[in-house]
Amino acid sequence: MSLLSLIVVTPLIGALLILAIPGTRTKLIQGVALVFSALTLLLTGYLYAAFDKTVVLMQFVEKLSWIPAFNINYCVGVDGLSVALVTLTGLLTMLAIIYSFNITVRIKEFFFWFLLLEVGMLGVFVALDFFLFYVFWELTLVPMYFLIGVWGGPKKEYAAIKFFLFTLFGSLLMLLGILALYFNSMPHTFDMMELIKQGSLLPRAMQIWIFLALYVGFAIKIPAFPFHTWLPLAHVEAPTGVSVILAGVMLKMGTYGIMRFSFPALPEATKWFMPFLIVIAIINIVYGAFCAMAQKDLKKMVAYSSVNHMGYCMLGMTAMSGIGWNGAVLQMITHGLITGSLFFLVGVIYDRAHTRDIDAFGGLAAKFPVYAGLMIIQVMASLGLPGLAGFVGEFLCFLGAFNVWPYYVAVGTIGILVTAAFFLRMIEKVFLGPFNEKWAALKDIGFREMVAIVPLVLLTVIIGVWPKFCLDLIDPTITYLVGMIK
Amino acid sequence: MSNLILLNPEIILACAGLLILLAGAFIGESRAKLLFHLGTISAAAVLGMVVTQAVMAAYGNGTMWVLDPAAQLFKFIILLATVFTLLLSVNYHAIQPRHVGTYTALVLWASCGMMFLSGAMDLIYLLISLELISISCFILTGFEQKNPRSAEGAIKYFLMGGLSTAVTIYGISLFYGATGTTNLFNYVSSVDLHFNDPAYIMGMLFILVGFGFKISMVPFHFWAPDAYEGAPTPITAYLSVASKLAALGAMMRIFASVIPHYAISSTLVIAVLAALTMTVGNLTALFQTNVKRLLAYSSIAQAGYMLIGLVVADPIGRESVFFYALAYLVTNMGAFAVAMVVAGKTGSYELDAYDGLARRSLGLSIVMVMFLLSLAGIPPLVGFVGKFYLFASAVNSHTYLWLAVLGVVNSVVSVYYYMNIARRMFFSESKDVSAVETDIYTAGVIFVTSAATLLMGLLPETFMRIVKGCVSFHS
Amino acid sequence: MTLSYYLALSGLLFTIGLFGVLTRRNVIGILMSIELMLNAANINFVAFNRFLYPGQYAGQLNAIFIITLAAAEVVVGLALVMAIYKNIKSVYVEDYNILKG
Amino acid sequence: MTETIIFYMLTAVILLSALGVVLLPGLMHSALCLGLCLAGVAGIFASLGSDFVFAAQILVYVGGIAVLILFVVLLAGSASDKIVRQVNDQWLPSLLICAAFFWAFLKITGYFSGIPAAAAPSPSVRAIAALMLGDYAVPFELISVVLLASMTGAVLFGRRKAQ
Amino acid sequence: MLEYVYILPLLSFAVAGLILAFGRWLPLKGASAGILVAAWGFSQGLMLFVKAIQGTITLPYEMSIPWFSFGGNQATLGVYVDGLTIAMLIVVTAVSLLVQIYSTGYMHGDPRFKRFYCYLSLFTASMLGVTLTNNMMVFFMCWELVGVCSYLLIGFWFEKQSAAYAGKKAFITTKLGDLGFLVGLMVLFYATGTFEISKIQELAHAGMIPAAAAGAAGILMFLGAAGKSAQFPLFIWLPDAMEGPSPVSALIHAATMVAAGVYMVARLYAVYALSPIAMDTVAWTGAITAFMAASLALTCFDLKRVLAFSTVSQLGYMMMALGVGGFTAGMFHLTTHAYFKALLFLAAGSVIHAVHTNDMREMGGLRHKMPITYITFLLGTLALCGIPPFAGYFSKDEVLAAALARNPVLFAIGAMAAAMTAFYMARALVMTFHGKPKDAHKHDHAHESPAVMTGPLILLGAVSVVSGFVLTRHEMFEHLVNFEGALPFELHHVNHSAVALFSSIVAALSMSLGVWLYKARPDIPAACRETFSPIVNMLEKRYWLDAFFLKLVDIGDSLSRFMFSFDFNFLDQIAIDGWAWLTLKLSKIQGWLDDHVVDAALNATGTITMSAGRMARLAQTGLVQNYLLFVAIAVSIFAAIAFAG
Repeated sequence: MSLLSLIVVTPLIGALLILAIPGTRTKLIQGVALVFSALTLLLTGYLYAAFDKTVVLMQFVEKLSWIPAFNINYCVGVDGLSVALVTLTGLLTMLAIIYSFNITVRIKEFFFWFLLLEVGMLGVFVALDFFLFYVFWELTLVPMYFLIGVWGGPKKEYAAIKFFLFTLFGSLLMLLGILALYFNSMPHTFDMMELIKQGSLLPRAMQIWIFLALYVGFAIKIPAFPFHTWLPLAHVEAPTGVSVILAGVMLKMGTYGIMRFSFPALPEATKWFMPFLIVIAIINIVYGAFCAMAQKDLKKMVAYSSVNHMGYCMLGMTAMSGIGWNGAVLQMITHGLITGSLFFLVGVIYDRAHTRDIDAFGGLAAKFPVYAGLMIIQVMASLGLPGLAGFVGEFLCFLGAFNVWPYYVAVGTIGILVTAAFFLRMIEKVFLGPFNEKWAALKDIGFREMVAIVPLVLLTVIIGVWPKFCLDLIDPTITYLVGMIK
Repeated sequence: MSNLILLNPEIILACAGLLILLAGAFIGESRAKLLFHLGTISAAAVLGMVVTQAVMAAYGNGTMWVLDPAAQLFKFIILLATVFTLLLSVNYHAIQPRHVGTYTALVLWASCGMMFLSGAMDLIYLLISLELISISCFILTGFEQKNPRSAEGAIKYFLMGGLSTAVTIYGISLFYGATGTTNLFNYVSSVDLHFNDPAYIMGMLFILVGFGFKISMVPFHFWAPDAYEGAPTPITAYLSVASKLAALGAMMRIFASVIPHYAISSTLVIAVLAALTMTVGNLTALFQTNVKRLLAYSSIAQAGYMLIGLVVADPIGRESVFFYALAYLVTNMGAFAVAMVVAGKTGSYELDAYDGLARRSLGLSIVMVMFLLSLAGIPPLVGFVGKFYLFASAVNSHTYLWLAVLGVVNSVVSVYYYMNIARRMFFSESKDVSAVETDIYTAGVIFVTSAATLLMGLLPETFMRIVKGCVSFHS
Repeated sequence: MTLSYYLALSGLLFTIGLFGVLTRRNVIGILMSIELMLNAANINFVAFNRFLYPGQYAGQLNAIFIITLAAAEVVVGLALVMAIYKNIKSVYVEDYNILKG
Repeated sequence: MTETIIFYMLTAVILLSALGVVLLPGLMHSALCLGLCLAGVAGIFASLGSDFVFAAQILVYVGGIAVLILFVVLLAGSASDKIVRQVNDQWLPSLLICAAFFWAFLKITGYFSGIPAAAAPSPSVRAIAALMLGDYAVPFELISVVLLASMTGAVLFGRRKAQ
Repeated sequence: MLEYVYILPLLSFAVAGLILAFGRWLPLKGASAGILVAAWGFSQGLMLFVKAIQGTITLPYEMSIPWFSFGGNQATLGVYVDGLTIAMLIVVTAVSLLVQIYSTGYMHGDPRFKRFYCYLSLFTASMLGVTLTNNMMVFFMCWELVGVCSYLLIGFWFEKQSAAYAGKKAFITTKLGDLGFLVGLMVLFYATGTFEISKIQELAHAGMIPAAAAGAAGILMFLGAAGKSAQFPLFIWLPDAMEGPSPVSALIHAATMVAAGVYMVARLYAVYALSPIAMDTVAWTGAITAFMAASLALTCFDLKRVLAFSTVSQLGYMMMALGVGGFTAGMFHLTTHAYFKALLFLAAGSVIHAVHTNDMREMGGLRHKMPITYITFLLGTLALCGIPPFAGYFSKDEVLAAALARNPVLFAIGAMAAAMTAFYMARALVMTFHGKPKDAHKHDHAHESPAVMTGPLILLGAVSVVSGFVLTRHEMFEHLVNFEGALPFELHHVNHSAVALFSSIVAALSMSLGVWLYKARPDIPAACRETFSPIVNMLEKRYWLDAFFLKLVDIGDSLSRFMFSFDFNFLDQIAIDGWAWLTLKLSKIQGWLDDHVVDAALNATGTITMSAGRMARLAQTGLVQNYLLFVAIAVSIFAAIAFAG
């Protein structure tokens, strides 16, 4: 069994193990969940270390015949694009699990679904066979449904089913696209690398149709306007740990899919689609930011800011150049770190105050200096403050896209301003000003929460100052991918 | 005539039914369960025979019937469903001990009819098999004599069945008039002659009605929800699986194999009906509050999906139907089994019976979610592979891509009501928190079907190969 | 007499039977109407056999099979009518409407 | 000529009694009409020279089914039948549908128009018997299972004291 | 020496972290560490300056390490040192050092004393980054960091709502400008293919950058400078920024950060020099700013705001100087202004520290109570007004001379601004230190500040007096900071002495007028306020610029609400509620309507589906003859299809 399979299987073993433990032994269940997620993280860390950054081709490839009738293989492998996301997934899942130790009801089920979710996410990022990719892609759906539906907020059931239906619709269309690709390849294959080679030979109209089918599937995950309406609801209703995963990893699956496959395999369609994509990206950026500005609910604000940030990501993709794509990938990773930690932080305050209404607070900085400090750092990172992780990705996205779409990019900068505006307003209302005595009894951030949040903050700073250790991983792969389209 | 040996399984099954009927008259009520066991064993034995035949590649044909891999596949499916049904019936409360013999015999005869049906190469032969199925199923549906729902379901089933049989027979008579034969062996050579013959066209359409009724194709599906709801639950499962799949198999034989594809002026009609079937089934299912009824509508929709492959009718289309039939067999059986267990505990088939089931029995809930997701077509379960196969055939055909798109939309709709059950199990609370026990027979069925649901989803290759081997009808 | 006369007769009989099935309130009436339709088919079989395929006997044989099937069906049908009559004291099909929706 | 007269007479009997089956309010009358109608059909069979079918029709249908129905009517019928309306609300659409059907049948009839009988009918019993025990042996046996099943059902439901 | 200059910002960053983490165990709660580093930095700067003057080091010096690569491009981290850098370096380190020393007194006893020093160090580090960096990307990063420090420090006393608000305002206003900077930077990148300053300069000097691109980049980046350096129309944040502690105002909002915009323009002067339009934009914006801000200071009663407007006005001067081609003049003014404006702010801080108010109407007569503060403030005022031989005289003269050389109108505006400057500074001086105490209570409690505060004042006072004179000896400053490229326009010849004479006379007259009016005849200004009330009103409303930007914010707010309601009501609901309404109507036919269904029907397609489902369900009437009819209809349709064709 190769390293990648091991990475995917480890959480699965954990999940099954948890299923076997009686539900009353909560400590044990938590322990198992932590151990297996930590093990997965270690393995991904090892993957990161063992990964040869100078090689652009797929590494750690393992190919086993699975369904020869359809020429379907169990084929996994990673390149610079996926390695980063795999590591991110491992990290965020473990931190989310640590944070989720505050879950008190139905612990067994929670961690079972959570680890199962991790299997799906990791699988998506390592799969090299489109069928396998699709299976993992859908595998994330069900655990997420239950995680939102059981442990979520007041409108959890509605949020859960909406999420499920939206995503399923997209992914089934994607399935049709995949099938169309399959039947147009010679010999019929689901092998992504092979399809990428053959896709460009398809006639233009066919490429466009397939591209659109795939795009809808990916766009719903991203979520790109106008498919984003599931997102605020799902994010807000989900329990904290799940929101983190949702924003930190799941959204990346969409952009990852587009970059991994749609662009390189369907170059003609990509060129055709670019003018639309840039418009969508700009709408995401500006519209997402404005929507966030209107929010009174902290979590919803962060959720809409995700719409905005994924807009940057798409903006970077429209560049069709190494700069923009580097930015897009970096943005994926940093958004995972930053928004993930923001959801944690919002969770921290919600756990204490049981409200997320921005107007309900005031002056918390005086009382909770550590919490306020962490929050301000991450907010600054989110609004693209240089020196923190958000900036580099964002800047590269803008820089890359500017070459091709200068005027759109100029409009898109409004998003930066509005993001700054709503985040600062939030800080002003929540942390600054006179202290609201109503919250005098609250405690500052606790140890468990620190353990979950601080690594993300540190990484935010580290990547901000020294993006090399991320970009070195990505750059060769991206250059290669861009080369394929041109 | 020596070929009759190939029909041994059917003959033995019919005789077993007769014997069990007789035995029922002599065995005391307290030991009536023995009859179930006998029935199960004989069905299993016949299943063994069928498998043996398949393994030994014992194929052949008579004047009116044929034994080809496709027929064997469907016989296999039918017998498996029969075994499951009988196992589920063992502890079903509404079957009185004194009627167990009758019940078992009727199930076996119905299965026997289905087995004949799957090899039918003559319309009269086919008609008689259909009647055997229908008549047995009418009686089985109304088996809970004290239950007005059961009686009502049966009579509605019967009346719909009567009309459609009448129409079908009239269709066969027209077909006979147009072609001079009811035999499908001889028919092929002369198909071009009466391609535009109104009697032929009308005849085919009328015959389609008969099949449409059996597989509950819209708009001939109206009996299904009512009969399913009224029938004893094992019979509901049996109707939704065995009866439907057997008819589908025969339909495949006629509409997707025997008659050359180009010669079916009704392909477009079937395509439209397939679209209608999945859409109406799913949309109506959205509003059901009774699980049996919900599953009834869901199985209507499932028939719609399967018709995609029938419409496409090229080898991959046929394979996809065969595979989906297998998938549908295990999944739907399992779902009904769980529904039975829950109803056995709560005494209700209403959806609220599922409230908080996850708290009461997590394993059962997870298994049920698995079945539901498989029906909805979510990987890595077998339902997904089946749907994948079906959609693949549609995408491959280009002409019927729209059916695949519609299928996609419908799958999304279906998730809503499938997950609604899951929602109740996992998200809602119930007053009663006592654990739900499962008896050994039902547990066995649930275990086997759930294992198959998962394993066939993860490792479908073997089954795909089997299905590929079955794809060429003898004709 | 030519074939078309018989076919027309059969068609009319079928249509009358269908009308009965669709409109007769009494369940036994419906049963009888179905019998009419089956008979119509039988006329077809025999007529086709006689006029188009005189050498064969398949048509007649089919008619016999169908007569038998009709008998079986009627028996079951009447039994079911008895069964439901025990539960719902009515022979009018509109009254069988617990199951719907 | 005689043939024509017989045909028209039989047709009149069949159609009128069929209408009686469908339209007469009393179930009892309907059942009697059914018997008459079936007999008429038997006559058609006879006029077509199908002796065996004719016999079967008389024996099974007229002698069996019609009588059976009559019995049931006697058992389950009630006096109110004659007062209560026997036709439901959907007669108009039904009528239209039936008209459509008939229109379709006329097309078929038209397609087969003008085909005279080729040869005089010959006794068919022997030939049919040969077929039945030869090529049609399997369905022939199968039908016995059908009958068995229906009988079982009748017994099941027919018991006086169903528990 | 030069090789280690990169340590300066790194060390400052480190110290910021150190203070945050271990401040409570360090002497003076960590202030000592900050001061030490600043002192060392200052000494380094001074040494560099001396060596540069002596010519013992070769300039420019560049050193870099690879930072990260992106799509075939290499970003670097490094330092670029030339005369301009050294001039700025000294300003930054010197003011930072003095302010930090001063703050140990000013901030004494503040509960967040430690954090204050952490922020100051962070600021110093970022500012050093801006000064020293060799590439524009890092420049932009540090530029933004500086902005954040400013945000944090303005809102340092965040319990005060106004402080929190002012911090946010400052950040967002400068961010608005930074959007331009960002886009400009991208234009520049695609015009030159690099972010490195030396390469950009090389290309610019070689004329390899198209004039259009250079102009576009220049103007866009100038937007950023306008935000940071508080140029028209983005200067609105600076007066509000006075909510921060006075040392912060001195360091950030007088001497260093606000000068960063000017420094940026100077840094990329080669690019600006390619485009006359860009140059003119800079010059005219500067002139307008200088004039407007000076006029705004006339009516202001808040001591620090007067100084803030004055700062804005002086920054306008610097910009104007750069825009008219007076590269050296602008930077010279930047240098001298940094000292005397820091001095003024610190002195004002000292006053405020003593009387606990910013309002000049509550002060008065403080000169006896606070002699050192008074004298240093006076020195600063004289320097600012351009009275010879104080520092401002030298620099301002050069600016005005440069303006005259380019365009007499600019000169006229500049002169008017200079006159107003002298007037309002005289007014401030008189109202604060002369006359009778207006608020006896506050006056009684006022006392001279401690030595840690007066020390820096004295030092700065000395520098304000001599720096202009010293730096013009042997054209020392010009030798260090000059622009070698060609300007895009011709300059007129100007008689420097005449301009100097003229401007000092104007300043002196205007200042005397101010002193006389406010000391002898305070009734006249009051009467003027009455007579010219529309104008006064306009000035107090700050030319309605604040209202304008508030309106913008309002528009943004309503836009955001609109978009969200679109998102919530339309995309997610209305389309949906419309259907839900229809569905409701439909469902009235049947009595059942599951609450859950309505809820789920919040989805447009969902609702269509649902209503279709209801319709489909209607067919299942439960009446078997209906079913039969449906079947018959279906079959007849079949027949119709079969025979129609």
